[in-house]
Amino acid sequence: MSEPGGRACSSPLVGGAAEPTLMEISAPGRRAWSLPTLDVPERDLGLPESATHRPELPEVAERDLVAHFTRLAQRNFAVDLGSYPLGSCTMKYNPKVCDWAAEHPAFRNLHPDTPATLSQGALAVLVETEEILCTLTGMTRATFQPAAGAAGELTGLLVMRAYHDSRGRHPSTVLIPDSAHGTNPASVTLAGYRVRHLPSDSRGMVDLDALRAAIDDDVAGLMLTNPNTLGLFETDIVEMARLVHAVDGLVYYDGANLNAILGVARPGDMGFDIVHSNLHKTFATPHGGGGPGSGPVAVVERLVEFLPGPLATLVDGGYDWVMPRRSIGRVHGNHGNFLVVLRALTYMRALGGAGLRHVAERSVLNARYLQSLLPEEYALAYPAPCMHEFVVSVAGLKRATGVRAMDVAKALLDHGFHAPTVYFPLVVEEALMIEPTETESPETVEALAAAFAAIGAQAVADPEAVQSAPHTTPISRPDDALAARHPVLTWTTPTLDPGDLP
Amino acid sequence: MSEPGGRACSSPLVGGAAEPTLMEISAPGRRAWSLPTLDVPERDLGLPESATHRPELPEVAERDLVAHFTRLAQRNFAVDLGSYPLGSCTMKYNPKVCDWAAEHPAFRNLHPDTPATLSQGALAVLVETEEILCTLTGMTRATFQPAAGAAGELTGLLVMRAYHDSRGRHPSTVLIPDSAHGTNPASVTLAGYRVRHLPSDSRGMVDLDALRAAIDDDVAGLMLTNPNTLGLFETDIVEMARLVHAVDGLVYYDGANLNAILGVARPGDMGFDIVHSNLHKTFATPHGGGGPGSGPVAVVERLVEFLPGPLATLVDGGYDWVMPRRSIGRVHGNHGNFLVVLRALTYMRALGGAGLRHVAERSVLNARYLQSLLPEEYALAYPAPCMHEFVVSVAGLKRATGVRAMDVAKALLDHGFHAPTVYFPLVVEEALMIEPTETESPETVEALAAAFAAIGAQAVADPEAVQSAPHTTPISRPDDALAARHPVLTWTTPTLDPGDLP
Amino acid sequence: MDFTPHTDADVARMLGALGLAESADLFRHLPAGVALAHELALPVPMAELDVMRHIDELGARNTAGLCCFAGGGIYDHFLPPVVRSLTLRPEFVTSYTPYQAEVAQGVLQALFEYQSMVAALMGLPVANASLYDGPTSGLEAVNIAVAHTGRHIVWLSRGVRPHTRQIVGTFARARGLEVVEHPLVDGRTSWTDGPEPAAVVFSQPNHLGIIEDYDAAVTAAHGRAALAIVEADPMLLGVLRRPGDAGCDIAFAEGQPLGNPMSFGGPVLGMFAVASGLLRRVPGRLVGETLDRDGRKAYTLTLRTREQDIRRDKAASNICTNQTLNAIAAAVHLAWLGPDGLAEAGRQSVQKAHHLADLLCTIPGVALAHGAAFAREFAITLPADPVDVIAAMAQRGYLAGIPLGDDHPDLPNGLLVAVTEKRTAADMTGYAASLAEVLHDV
Amino acid sequence: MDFTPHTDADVARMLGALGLAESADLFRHLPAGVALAHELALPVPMAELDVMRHIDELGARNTAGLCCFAGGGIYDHFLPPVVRSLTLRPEFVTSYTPYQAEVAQGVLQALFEYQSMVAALMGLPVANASLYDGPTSGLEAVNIAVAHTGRHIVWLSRGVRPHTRQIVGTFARARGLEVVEHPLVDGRTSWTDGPEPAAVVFSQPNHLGIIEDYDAAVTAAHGRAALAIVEADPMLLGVLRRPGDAGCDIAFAEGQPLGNPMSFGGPVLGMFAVASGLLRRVPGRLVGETLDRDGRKAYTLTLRTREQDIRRDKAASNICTNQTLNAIAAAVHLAWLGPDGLAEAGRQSVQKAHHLADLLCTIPGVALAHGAAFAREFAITLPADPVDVIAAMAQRGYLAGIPLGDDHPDLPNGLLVAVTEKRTAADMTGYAASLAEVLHDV
Ligand SMILES: Cc1ncc(COP(=O)(O)O)c(C=O)c1O
Ligand SMILES: Cc1ncc(COP(=O)(O)O)c(C=O)c1O
Repeated sequence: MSEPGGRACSSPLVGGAAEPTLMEISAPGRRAWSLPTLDVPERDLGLPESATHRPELPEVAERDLVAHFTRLAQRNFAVDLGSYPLGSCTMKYNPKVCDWAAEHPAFRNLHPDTPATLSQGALAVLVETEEILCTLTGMTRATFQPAAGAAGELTGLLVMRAYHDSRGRHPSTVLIPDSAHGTNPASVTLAGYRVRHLPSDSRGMVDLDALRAAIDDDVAGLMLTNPNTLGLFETDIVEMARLVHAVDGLVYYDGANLNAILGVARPGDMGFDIVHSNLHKTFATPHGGGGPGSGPVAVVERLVEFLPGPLATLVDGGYDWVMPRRSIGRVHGNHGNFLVVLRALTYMRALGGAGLRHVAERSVLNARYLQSLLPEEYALAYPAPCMHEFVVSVAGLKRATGVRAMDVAKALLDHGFHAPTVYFPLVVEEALMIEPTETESPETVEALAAAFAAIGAQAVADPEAVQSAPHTTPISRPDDALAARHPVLTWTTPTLDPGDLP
Repeated sequence: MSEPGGRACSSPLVGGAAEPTLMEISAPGRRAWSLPTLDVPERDLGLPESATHRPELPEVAERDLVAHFTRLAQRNFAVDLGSYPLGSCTMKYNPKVCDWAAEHPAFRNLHPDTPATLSQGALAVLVETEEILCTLTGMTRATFQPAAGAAGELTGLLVMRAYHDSRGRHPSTVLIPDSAHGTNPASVTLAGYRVRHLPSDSRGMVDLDALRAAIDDDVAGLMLTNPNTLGLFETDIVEMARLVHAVDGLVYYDGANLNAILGVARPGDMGFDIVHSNLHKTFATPHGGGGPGSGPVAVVERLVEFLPGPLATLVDGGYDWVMPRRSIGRVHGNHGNFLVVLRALTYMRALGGAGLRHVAERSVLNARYLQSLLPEEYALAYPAPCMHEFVVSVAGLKRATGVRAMDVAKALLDHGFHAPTVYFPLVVEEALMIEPTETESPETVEALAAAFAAIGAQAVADPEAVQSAPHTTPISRPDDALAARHPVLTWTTPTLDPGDLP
Repeated sequence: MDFTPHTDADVARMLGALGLAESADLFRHLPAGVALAHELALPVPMAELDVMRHIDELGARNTAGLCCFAGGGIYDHFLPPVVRSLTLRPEFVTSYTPYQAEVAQGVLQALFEYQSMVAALMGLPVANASLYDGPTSGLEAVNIAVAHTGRHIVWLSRGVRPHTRQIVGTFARARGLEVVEHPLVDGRTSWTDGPEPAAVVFSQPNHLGIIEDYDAAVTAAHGRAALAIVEADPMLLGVLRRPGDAGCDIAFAEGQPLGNPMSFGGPVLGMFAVASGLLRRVPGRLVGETLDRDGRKAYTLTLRTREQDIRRDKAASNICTNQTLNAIAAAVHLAWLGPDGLAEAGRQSVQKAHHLADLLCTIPGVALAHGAAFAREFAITLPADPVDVIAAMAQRGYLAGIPLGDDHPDLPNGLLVAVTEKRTAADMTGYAASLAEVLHDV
Repeated sequence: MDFTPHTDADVARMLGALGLAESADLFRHLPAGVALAHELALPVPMAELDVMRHIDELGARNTAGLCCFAGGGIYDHFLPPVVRSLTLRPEFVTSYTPYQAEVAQGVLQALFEYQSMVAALMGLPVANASLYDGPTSGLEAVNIAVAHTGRHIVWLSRGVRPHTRQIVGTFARARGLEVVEHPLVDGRTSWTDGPEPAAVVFSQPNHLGIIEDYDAAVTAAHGRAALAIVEADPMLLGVLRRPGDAGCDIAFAEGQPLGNPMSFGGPVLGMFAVASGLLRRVPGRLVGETLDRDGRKAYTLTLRTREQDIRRDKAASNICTNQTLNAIAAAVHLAWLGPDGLAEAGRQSVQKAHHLADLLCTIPGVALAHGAAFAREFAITLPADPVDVIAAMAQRGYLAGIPLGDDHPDLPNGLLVAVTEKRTAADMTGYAASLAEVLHDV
């Protein structure tokens, strides 16, 4: 092998050598950039605060820049390469026609401060998407400003707060099941509320008695995802909502799991007042390696006046920006992740009502089918019919072999699949949260089950082999403790060497 | 591992499992396609010759189609992944701005029979490119109909033939050096001529005496590439051309190696009458895994009237299609590989005169530099300063270790580089033809030299390791004899199994 | 701008290592008369943004967004974005011919699948990995027939696409082949007798859009021990009989409609399939399945002894670089369509063509040029010069079709009109209304 | 159409294996009142071609191709095609947050390089892997300051981008923070004294394009043991002082101009860098270098205990999904520019802005709103309502700028005009001429 990355020449296709950083392949004076020469008379402006240092950016030729990022891309797994059963993340296939839409010059090159009269198409995109979203969730209006789910949560909670303020009440706690995603409690705190956790009962659902006991005038609201993070539908939801409403609390729907109920059931009908959706999950917009997402927040009629604004609204025949009467104000610098919304609209219009219901049906079918194919090493955390995802515990396997959930996840990578979500929700010991999504074929689901079975068998036969997995990936398990102990966050920090290993 | 390709789920990123064919992942009734429903009244047309069989095409979902081709792409090396020193092929970096141009809707969606008055931009592209090409080669006019180099050769030879016909002469032989590329003799035969081979002399150039001896009235012309396929500049070219012209023969320039002399020397000044260029080499248009290319043919004034047509021509202020007076006729269904020409124009205009000369300077510099860095196992076939590429012989290495040129080429793949051209030209024993191109940095050239050195050393230390290379690629060496003995050219033929191995 | 990474320091360092002072020293061995003494008169270098502006300006000189009713081999079918996304993977775009199979399994398998699908499409056992385009594929087919039969006469239907006929002509003149053209009677070929040909060549449907009689052509060929060669419209192979099913020996096609935009006619691709007896005469590349040293399935270029780099002056074809990337695009599109999508696209094109034909025939002075059954393209006669009509229709946003007069003197005012599944009822109503106006004005 | 692979046969087989009869059985356990009894009133499914036509129609309702002189954080800089080509690699686009480092080295290393380049750009030691956008990054910065100082007052320059001020306001109301706005005097912030703040927040250049006095702001902060927080224009960091060099503790930026099209304002990205002392308060993801079990260099998400999924209700920020793909685009663009390209793009933008300002000030009734030095954006006062002027200018093909009146009552007819290196001398001459006409007409 030539040296790692072969100084901008070797390829992960062959041997998977590491890739040097851009700084390592940088050479003084080398360049990719070109700009037209200045075509106005230049003059000395003598501006204040002019630069004192030259930012140390890499200097590379376009050829090496391209090779670098092309090789980096080949060091990454993705939905386009294979199945990605990452629970709670809904890693479904992202249709290419949506990429086409997001590249559309009429939207891509549009400045956000273009007057509404000159950007009617863009406003129409927002209004059309809002209508579909509200129909699916049973809400009245929605804002697209939140850039992701967590931003949606905070926005929804600020709406909740504005609602209570408007009624002269100042309740201070928000109820959250112990199985909730981390962003929920974090958002609650940021919104100035206290979190009160609700335990799950033996069914893996919110313990109704515990909820009854927790309900009082200090309760601002309840935050819930349904199906919950165990993949179970909260069958008491209507009663739960009634209890919260009885003390004038609001019920918030975390839409991360909306995929399971599209066209089948609506948060609005369950009694929810505020609903955020993750377009980057349910509506097939790609995750982009971690973002951008889009977390629109939809609300019932009586909360519309508090929504962030302005909202694209039909005003005598044309679209215009309208600020809700008692808006909490802005939560994004512009109109949210607009091109992500455009992708979602493209997807929604392609599927239509029938296709959207198919999403729920097939995602639940795939999850149930996969669950039915798994051997007993993968014990269902709660024995109930799952929705679009399910959580198994390998606590038994761990006791028998020492092989943990993380080991199983890593071993799966060697089989050509992405790992499921591990150790979430926290209420399940050695949890594996598995979500096949509706875009995988039955054959893929069967191959996935076969891989789980093979790993289960190997865990018994040769636990060490599973504990040392993965073996065929570009790197083996990274030392996270070392990374935290010696943070190397930029290439100006000296890099680590094996001497730093414990 | 789950089964090969994991039935449309595993990824070559991890483990490099084979990929099933589309037919293997096909399932009856599965589909990616959608079309609007017919919006005109349907009727029974009772057409004759209607289908009797349903073509057995695969039936796959878009999700699996995307995963399939994405995984296939990851099983392929490419310029964008690393250095590709494939002699005679000029595998330089293909700028992304040229991709942008080739995607331009104004050209991409243009029908070839659009009247000239409605496609002035497209004709302008051809005229602009023709002017630059003629300036670089010293010719008068050019046709873009030939779709690749070989098509250019045949076209040029038909022009040669038309020229002789027009003078009532019917010479029958075309002279070609023994170092010529295979397409040269093949084209000569197709054009109805006989090939007469010229030996190379001790310098690796055409033997001038042999040429003198070969010259007679039956000589229609001489076909040559300069620098020749050994990477050497034919210094006697002016005299050679004089000799051929003396018997009213024409001199043909195979432009495969034009890269080395851009802006430095011109075929026209050397006495060439007909010049084909490979836009997919010299002018950075990508090879596309084997095509499309573009092999425009340019000629001197007295041959213009014989060119294929029509030619885009400036006719009082506008562009129009004009048929040369005594044209040999059409050689392509439309206007040639137009979008490839558009890419080339984009490249030519970006570089301009200065940049184009840089191409020659840097490509020769890189070749000379690489040659100077190679250890003595890689003996120069002919000790002379090379141009943009050079040919070494590992005959010595073979005698000493049994390691052949092909083994060295395969071993290079394990180092993350593409292999050089092997066993060409035929005049050199155990030939490796190496062309780094101008778009590789000195560091990459040095890494390439280091890899050659490492292989040379390994050949001595452990010849078997080199002879069994490559070891890190998706497959090891394929059995070509088996493929020829049992041709399996479609997926309807039963596939081979290890039992078929000798 | 250029794309060489070298800085001045790099160049100095490298020249120094070679004992040279300046770049010009690299070329000192060139003879005096040959090395350029002066700079060439070439355009100045441009920044990337300027180049893009220049290309935009050139593009703006084409009349934009004409609703396309022109065909003649190149058609405006619906191309789903997924075709572009997958075909333009840089690993496909920037690799060379897959000579090093160990690092080219991607291109090789894609071509193997392309070959398999083209064979299935044509109903023939073998297809190659693509040729330049439809018309030049016709020439390769004729070459096979000449070599296979040792005869020098070629029967060519007048209904074969004119460009194909011209290319065969160009080549026949050089090779001393005799081309006998067989006339059309009411738009269909009538095969009159004559000296024994190497091949009988026709198009299905023919250039006028009319459906030829397969059996007549195949009998004309086989009755004389000649090869039956057909140029097929690939988009119609879900609705019309496949060449193999009709007994043809060689089928070729302009493959553009599958996977490739119109591209002003190039790059497109030639699809080429033959009966098994002709396997070893197939021009161009063939990808075959084999096993690697470890017994794993692998793909490789095979039967290479047919090719120019080995056979040299004995080679039956000189093709080297072909249209691989276009073939991959065709493979992706074919897999996207599947058998049902292909049939539906063909069915809709044919239905819509007949709908438009009816609309146009209601216009005074406009009539179908022939009575014979057509598929998705048809010839009409106009009461005015088609060239003027096309210009006037363009003003109204339509590319009306292709004038037939040059190629068919019997149809001086003939216009060839093509319809694809992409044209809507509204497009066609608009086309008919505009044509009526235009004809009224002239 | 939908994108589920399942055929009816697949569904039947799978349901059968589960002992179910029909898809509806999958939802039988949903309570009666909850399971929908009726079909929702949603649009009908569309074929891909129809969807594309629909998006085209929507797009056509935007006024196309306006020559852009609007800025305010989102700018029309030159984006080389290579940025799009590399960023849109499906391996980047369709992967999730890189929690499984073994199969995510591509995204992780790209983000590590992004962090390194943003740190270099800001002149600060640490940058995170992106936040939602510039304005929301300002909110995260304020949160750090509040947590770090335990104070509840925030000094906000009136020159900070209005949307940033509004977002801080939205949040301050909920969290009971007191926001003290500091006025602009001739366009520059004057820091008046007052109770001790957690942070002093300003923009460089400010929303009116004017270059603020770094030392005044930093002294105002550090003199009161508050954090100095600056919103920087990333495209100017090759020509203006870097926040770190000026002593700022936190720098954030609207990163759109680097690598991302205007996109109607989203997705864009928030760039975020801090002084070393604040490392453990940084919101969002951080990629760190480490070693794998075999001692090879590897990248991984690090210092995760800061994040919501671990710290839950104690977390200082709730961000999870960020703008990774936009950050990768920024990294590619920054590497394409390098230090010299960045400086040149900034220099040209500034030079051209001053050129246009001069042209406009020759128009009767038009004047610069302030005397203070500006960079690449400036405020002018018009003799007419900017809203009407913008509408009239659009008719002539220009997006003239952004009206200032709503945010700056002292500038009722103020117009904010931005210039990038992409605008040509001709664009500017045309803009000035059109503005003169427009003002003459109104
Ligand atoms: C249940 C749940 N809630 C909220 C979120 C947060 O969404 P985002 O990452 O878009 O901020 C997620 C995302 O992982 C989730 O799974
Ligand atoms: C010297 C030489 N001549 C001719 C050709 C044929 O060109 P093409 O492959 O474009 O037909 C080549 C291509 O490899 C070549 O190297």
